[in-house]
Amino acid sequence: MHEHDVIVVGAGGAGLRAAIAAQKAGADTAIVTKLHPVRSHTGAAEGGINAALREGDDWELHAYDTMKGSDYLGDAPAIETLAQDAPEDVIRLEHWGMPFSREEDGRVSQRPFGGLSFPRTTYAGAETGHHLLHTMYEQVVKHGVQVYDEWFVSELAVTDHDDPEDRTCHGVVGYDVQSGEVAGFKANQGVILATGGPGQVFDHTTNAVSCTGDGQAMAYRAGAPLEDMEFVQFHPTTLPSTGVLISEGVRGEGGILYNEEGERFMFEHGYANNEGELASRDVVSRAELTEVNEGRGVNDEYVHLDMRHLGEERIMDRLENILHLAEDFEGVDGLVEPMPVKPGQHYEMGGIETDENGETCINGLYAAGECACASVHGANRLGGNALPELIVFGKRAGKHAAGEDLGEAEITTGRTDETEPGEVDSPVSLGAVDSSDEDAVADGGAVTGESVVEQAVDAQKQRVEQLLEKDDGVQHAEIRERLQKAMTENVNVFRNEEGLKTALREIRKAREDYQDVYVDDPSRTFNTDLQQTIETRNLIDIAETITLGALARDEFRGAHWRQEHQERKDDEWLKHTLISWDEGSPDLWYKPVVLEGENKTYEPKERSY
Amino acid sequence: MSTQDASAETEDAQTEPSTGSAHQDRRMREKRERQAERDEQAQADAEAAADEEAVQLKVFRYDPEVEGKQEPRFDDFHVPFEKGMTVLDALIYARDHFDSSLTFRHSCRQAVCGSDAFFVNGSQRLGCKTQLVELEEPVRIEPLPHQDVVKDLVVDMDHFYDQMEAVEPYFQEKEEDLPDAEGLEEQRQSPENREKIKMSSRCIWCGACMSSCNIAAGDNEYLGPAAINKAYKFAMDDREGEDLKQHRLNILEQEHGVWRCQTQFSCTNVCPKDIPLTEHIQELKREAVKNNLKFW
Amino acid sequence: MSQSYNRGLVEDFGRWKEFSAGMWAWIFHKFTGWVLIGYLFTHIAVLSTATEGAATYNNTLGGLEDLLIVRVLEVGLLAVAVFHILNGVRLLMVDLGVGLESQDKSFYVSLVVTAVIVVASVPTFLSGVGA
Amino acid sequence: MAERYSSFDRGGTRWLLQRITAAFLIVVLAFHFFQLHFVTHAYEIELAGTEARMQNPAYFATMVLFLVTAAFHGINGVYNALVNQGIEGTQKTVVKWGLIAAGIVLVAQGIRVATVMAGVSIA
Ligand SMILES: Cc1cc2nc3c(=O)[nH]c(=O)nc-3n(C[C@H](O)[C@H](O)[C@H](O)COP(=O)(O)OP(=O)(O)OC[C@H]3O[C@@H](n4cnc5c(N)ncnc54)[C@H](O)[C@@H]3O)c2cc1C
Ligand code: HEM
Ligand code: SF4
Ligand code: F3S
Ligand code: FES
Repeated sequence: MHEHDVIVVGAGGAGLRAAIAAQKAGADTAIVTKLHPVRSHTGAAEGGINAALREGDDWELHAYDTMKGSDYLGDAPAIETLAQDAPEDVIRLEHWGMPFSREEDGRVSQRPFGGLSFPRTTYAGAETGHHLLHTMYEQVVKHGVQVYDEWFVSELAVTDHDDPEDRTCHGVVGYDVQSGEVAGFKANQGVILATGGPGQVFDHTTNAVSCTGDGQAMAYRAGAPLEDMEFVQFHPTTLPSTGVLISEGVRGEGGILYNEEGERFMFEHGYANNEGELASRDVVSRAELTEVNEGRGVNDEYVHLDMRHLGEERIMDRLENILHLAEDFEGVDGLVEPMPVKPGQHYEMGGIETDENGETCINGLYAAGECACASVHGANRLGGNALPELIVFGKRAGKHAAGEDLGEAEITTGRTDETEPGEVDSPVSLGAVDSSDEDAVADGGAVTGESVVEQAVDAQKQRVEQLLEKDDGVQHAEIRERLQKAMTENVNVFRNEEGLKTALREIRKAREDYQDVYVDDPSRTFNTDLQQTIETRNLIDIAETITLGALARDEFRGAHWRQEHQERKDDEWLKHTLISWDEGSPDLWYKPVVLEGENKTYEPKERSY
Repeated sequence: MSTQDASAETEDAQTEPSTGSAHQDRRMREKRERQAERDEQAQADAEAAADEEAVQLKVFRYDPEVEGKQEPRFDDFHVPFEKGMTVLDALIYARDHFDSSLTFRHSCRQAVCGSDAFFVNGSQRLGCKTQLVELEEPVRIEPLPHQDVVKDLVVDMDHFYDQMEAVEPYFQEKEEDLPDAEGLEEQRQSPENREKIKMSSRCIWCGACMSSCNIAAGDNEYLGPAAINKAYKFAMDDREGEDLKQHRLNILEQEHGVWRCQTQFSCTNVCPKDIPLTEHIQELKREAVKNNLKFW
Repeated sequence: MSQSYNRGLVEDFGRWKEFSAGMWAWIFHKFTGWVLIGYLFTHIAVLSTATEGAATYNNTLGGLEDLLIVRVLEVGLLAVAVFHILNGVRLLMVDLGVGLESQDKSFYVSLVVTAVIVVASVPTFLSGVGA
Repeated sequence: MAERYSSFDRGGTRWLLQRITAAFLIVVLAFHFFQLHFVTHAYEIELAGTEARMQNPAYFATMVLFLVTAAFHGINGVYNALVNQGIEGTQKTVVKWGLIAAGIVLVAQGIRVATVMAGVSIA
C-alpha cells in the first residue's frame, strides 16, 4: 500500500494544479493517473483562458457574464470565486513560464470570445491548453510531486456509513496498467478527484478516448451526488468526420458561418441578431442543427465556417494550428476553402457536487475540474471558462486538502433542509441490476483508514479476477458502441420525452448486457481490454444520470432543450438536479440555486445575444 | 539472440503475477484454444470484408505472458477502408472487431497527447495524424524502434521521460520571490521573443524523434533531440535572464548533451509537430561556443 | 516492473533502407573520415623513405605509382576526399544554421559533384601507368 | 537526474576546433591534391622536386600546418566517433591516450620527414 497525505487522481489541468498547491502547502502529495500527465485532455484546449486582467474589465463583469451564460443556474459564490481568483492564477502561470501570446508592449494577449462583454480570453496561440498542461507539469516536476502514471483508479476507499455525509474517504484503489498489479493508495488528509469529463458517453465528441467519466462514476457510487448532469455542451464547430474541435477562436477572430445557400444564417435567420457567430455555444449549435434539419445544411450534415477573409498573415499568427487540424483530420485547407463543421459533444457542465473549496459531502473527498460541479457553468459554459476553473478550483481543493484555511464555504453539499425530493417517470427500472456486487462502499465495519483501503483493494482484486476469469459473453466494445449511439441519437442537442425514454431503455439494456461482459485478453501486462471494460461500466452510470436529469427537467434552459417545453421556467426550475446512488439505485433530488453574490443578487434575465 | 533472452525472462514472468495459480494456466490454455477459433472467424470476416475496399495491416505482436506471443510476430488485419481513415482509426477498428487484445496507447485522436507514435512503414509517425491513403500496402505497424517493447505497440517510455526531465524543464524563479496575491504583475516578453520559442514549445512528448535518432539509439545517455529542444525553449526565453541561460547552457554542454548530435536530421524529418529540431540543436551548439569564448 | 522485450539486433536488421538522407550522409562522412586519417598515416610512412635518401624515395614512389592498383586506389582516395570535403562544407553550413531545409538536397549534390569530379579526373590519375 | 550529466568534458572547444580545422583543410587539401596530381603528376614525383618545393619556407610552413591540422582533425574525429559509439571509462581513457600518442608520433615523424626534404640535415 502506498501512503501519502494527499492523493490526487488525474493529472489534467485541475489535477496538476491541485497537486502543486497541496505540495506547496506542505502536504506529501502524489498524483495517480491513468495517462502520463502530458497526455491529459487538457492539452487539447485551444481557445484560451478567461481572466479579467485589464483596465476596463473587472471580476464583477466576468462574474456577470458567467452568470448570464449559465442561464442563472450557476451558484454565485462559485462564479465569483472563479472571477476573483482567475487573474492572479493566470499571471502565476505566466510566471511559471507559460508562453502566452504577446502584444507589442510585451503584455499577454487577450481576445474576444462568445458571451463575453470584454475581450478577456487570454491565449497562447491556438494551443492554450497544451501550454497550460505542460507548464504545470513542469512545476510538478520542479516540486517533486510523486507521479504514479498509467495507474488506473477504479474505486474509492470509503467507509460504509449509511448516510453519505458521515462517510470518510481514506484513499483509492489503483490498477497498474503496465503490470496488472492492484494496489491501495492511502490518503491521510484527502483524495482529490480530477478525472475530467465523460465525453465518451457520446460517439461524436471533441473529448479524448480516455474521457470516460471515471471520477464521476466512482464518486457517485461512493455516495457523492452528481449535479446537473443533463447539461451537456455541444460545441458548434467540430469537424464532421472525427469530432476534432475547431476553436471558438476562429469565430472570435472573425470567422463566419454559412449554410449551403451561402447565407450568414446567424443573422439572416435571426438566431442571434446582435452577436451573430459569437452568441453562446448552445445558441449556435441549435442554429446549425436547425439549418441542417430544414434542408439548408451542406450535404445535409454540416455547415461551413469560413475564415479566409482574415488573411493568411493573421491566420498564421493566431490560428495556425486550426489549419493543421483541418488539413490532417478533414483534408481541407482553411486558407483556400471554408471548413465543414457540425455540433459535437464538448463539455459536461454537471459533475460531482462540491462547494467552492472543492469539497464534496464525503469527508476527505474533493473534486475539481470538469469532473466537478461547483457550479460555475450552470446550464451552459462560456468558452474559455473551463481552464480558469481548473486552476482556480484545483488550487483551492489542493490547499484545502492540505489543511489550509480558506474560510467557510457558502455553498452547501449533501442534503440540507433546503433540498427537495424529485420524481421522474422512467420506463425501466434504474440503477444496479444485481446490487450485491455493485456496492462500492466498503462494508464489514472496517474502522481504521488502512482497513478501509485494504478492503477496497480486495474487492477490486476480486472484480479484476472475475472479469479475467469469465470466458465468454459480450465484449465491452459492443456495449459501448450501442450506448454511444443511443445517447447521440436521443440525448443530443434536441431532446424530447420519447427519445429520452428510448435512451433509458437502451441504457438498461446495456446494464443487463454488462452483467455478461468478459475480457478476452488474458494477459496482465498492459491489458487495455480490461481497462476499457471497467470504463464502460462507468459510462453506463454516467449516461443514466444525464438522461435521467434530462427527462426530469421539463424546461428549456441553457444547453438543455426540450421539444415539449420551449421556455425557461424560473418559478419551478431555479434549482440544481442531484442524483445520488442510493444502495444501487439512483435517487433524484433538488437544491436551490444560490444567486446571492458578494455585493449583489443576480436577477434572472432573458438570455439573448 | 535477444529473442532467447526474452523467453528466458518470461519464464519467471509467468509465475510472478499469477503467483503460480493453476487456474491461470488453465485459463490461458483455454483462451488460446478459443483464440485459434476466433482467429479463423476473424479471418473469414476479413475475407468477406476484403471484397469491399479493405486495407491490409501487418501489426507487430508481442506479449511476455501469453504463449504464442512471446516470440514476436506480425498479425494481418483487413480493415474496411473509409475516406479519411487514419492509421489509428484502422487499429481501433481491428481491435474492436477482430482482436480485443491488440494493444496500443492512444487518447486524443488529434495529435496533441503524443501517445500514439508508431513505426509505420519504416518511419516514426503519429497514428492519428497519418492518413492511410498516403501509405503503401500492406501497412506495417511496429512499436517505436530503440525502445523496449512492453506489449504489442506499447513501448517503455520511462527513459524518454527521464531525459526530458533531466534538462530542468521548468522556470527557476523562486516562488518565495513572488508576491502572493495583489501586486503579482505579469512579466513582459516581446512578441519576437515569444515567436522565437514558439516552435520549440509545441513538443507533445511523443518520442518519435528520439526513436529515429541513431545517436540516441547508440548512446543511452544522450539527452536526445526532444529534451534538447525542451531546454532550448527555456534557454531562449528572455524572461529567465542571463544567469539562468548560463546554467541551462551548462547542462546542455555536458558530454551527452548537444555535442552528441551528428546532425542526422531524422528527428526533424519525423517530428509530427514540425519542430526544426536540428536547427535548434545547432543553434545551441553555437550559443555554447560563443558562451565559452566569452569566458576565455 | 513489467518484463519487456528488448529487440536488440532484430531492431537494426533490415532497417538500412529506412535511413534518410541525413543518416546516409553521416555514415558516408564517417567512413570517408576514417579512410582519410588512415591514409594520412600511410602517406607519412611512405614519405618517410625520404630520410633514407633520394634513391629509395624515388624508387618507392615510382614503384608504387607504376602499379595499376595503386592508381585505382588513388582514384578511390580522391572520391573519398572530395566527398568528405563537400559534405564537410555541407556540415559546416548546417553548423552555421544555413540552408537547413535543403540539407537532403545538399547531400545529393555532394554525391553528384563527387562523382563528376572523380570521373573527370580518371584520365589524369591513370595516365602514364607503367611509364 | 541532471547529476547524471555532470561529466566535465564540455566538448565545445574540440567541436569548434574540428570546424576550424575543417575550414582550413578545405583550402589546403584542395591545393595539395591539385599540386601533386594535376600540376605535377603523381608519377613524376621525385625527391628533387619535393625538395625544391620544400625549400620554400611558405610552402614548408603550410605543409607542416597542414599536417598538424589534419592530424588533429582526423584524430579528434576518430575519438569522437568512438565516444559516440559508446566507449566509456578505462576503455575511453586508453583510446584517448592511444590516439594522442599516435597523433604525436605522426606529427613528429611528419615534421622530421619534412625537414629532411627541406634539406636541413638531421642529427
Ligand atoms: C477540444 C477541446 C477544446 C477545449 N478548449 C477550451 C478552451 O479553449 N478554453 C477552456 O476554458 N476550456 C476548453 N476546453 C475544456 C477544458 O479543456 C476541459 O474541460 C479541461 O481541460 C478538463 O480538465 P481536467 O483537468 O478536468 O481533466 P483532463 O485534462 O481530461 O484530465 C483528466 C485526468 O484524469 C486522469 N484520469 C481519468 N480517469 C482516471 C482514472 N480512472 N484513474 C486515474 N486517472 C484518471 C487522466 O489520466 C487525466 O490525467 C476544451 C475542451 C476540449 C475537449
Ligand atoms: C578538407 C576538408 C575537410 C573538411 C571540410 C572536413 C570536415 C569534417 C567535419 C565537419 C567533420 C565533423 C563531423 C562531425 O563531427 O559531425 C569531420 C570529421 C572527420 N574528418 Fe574531416 N574534413 C576535412 C578533411 C579531413 C582530412 C584531411 C581528414 C584525415 C586526416 C579528415 C578526417 C576526419 C575524420 C576521421 C572525421 C571523423 C568522422 C567521424 O565522425 O567518424 N577530414 N570532417
Ligand atoms: S520533438 Fe517532435 S518528435 Fe520529438 S517528442 Fe516532441 S513532438 Fe515528438
Ligand atoms: S536525429 Fe539525432 S543526430 Fe542530431 S539531428 Fe537529430 S538529434
Ligand atoms: S492519439 Fe493523441 S497524439 Fe495521436
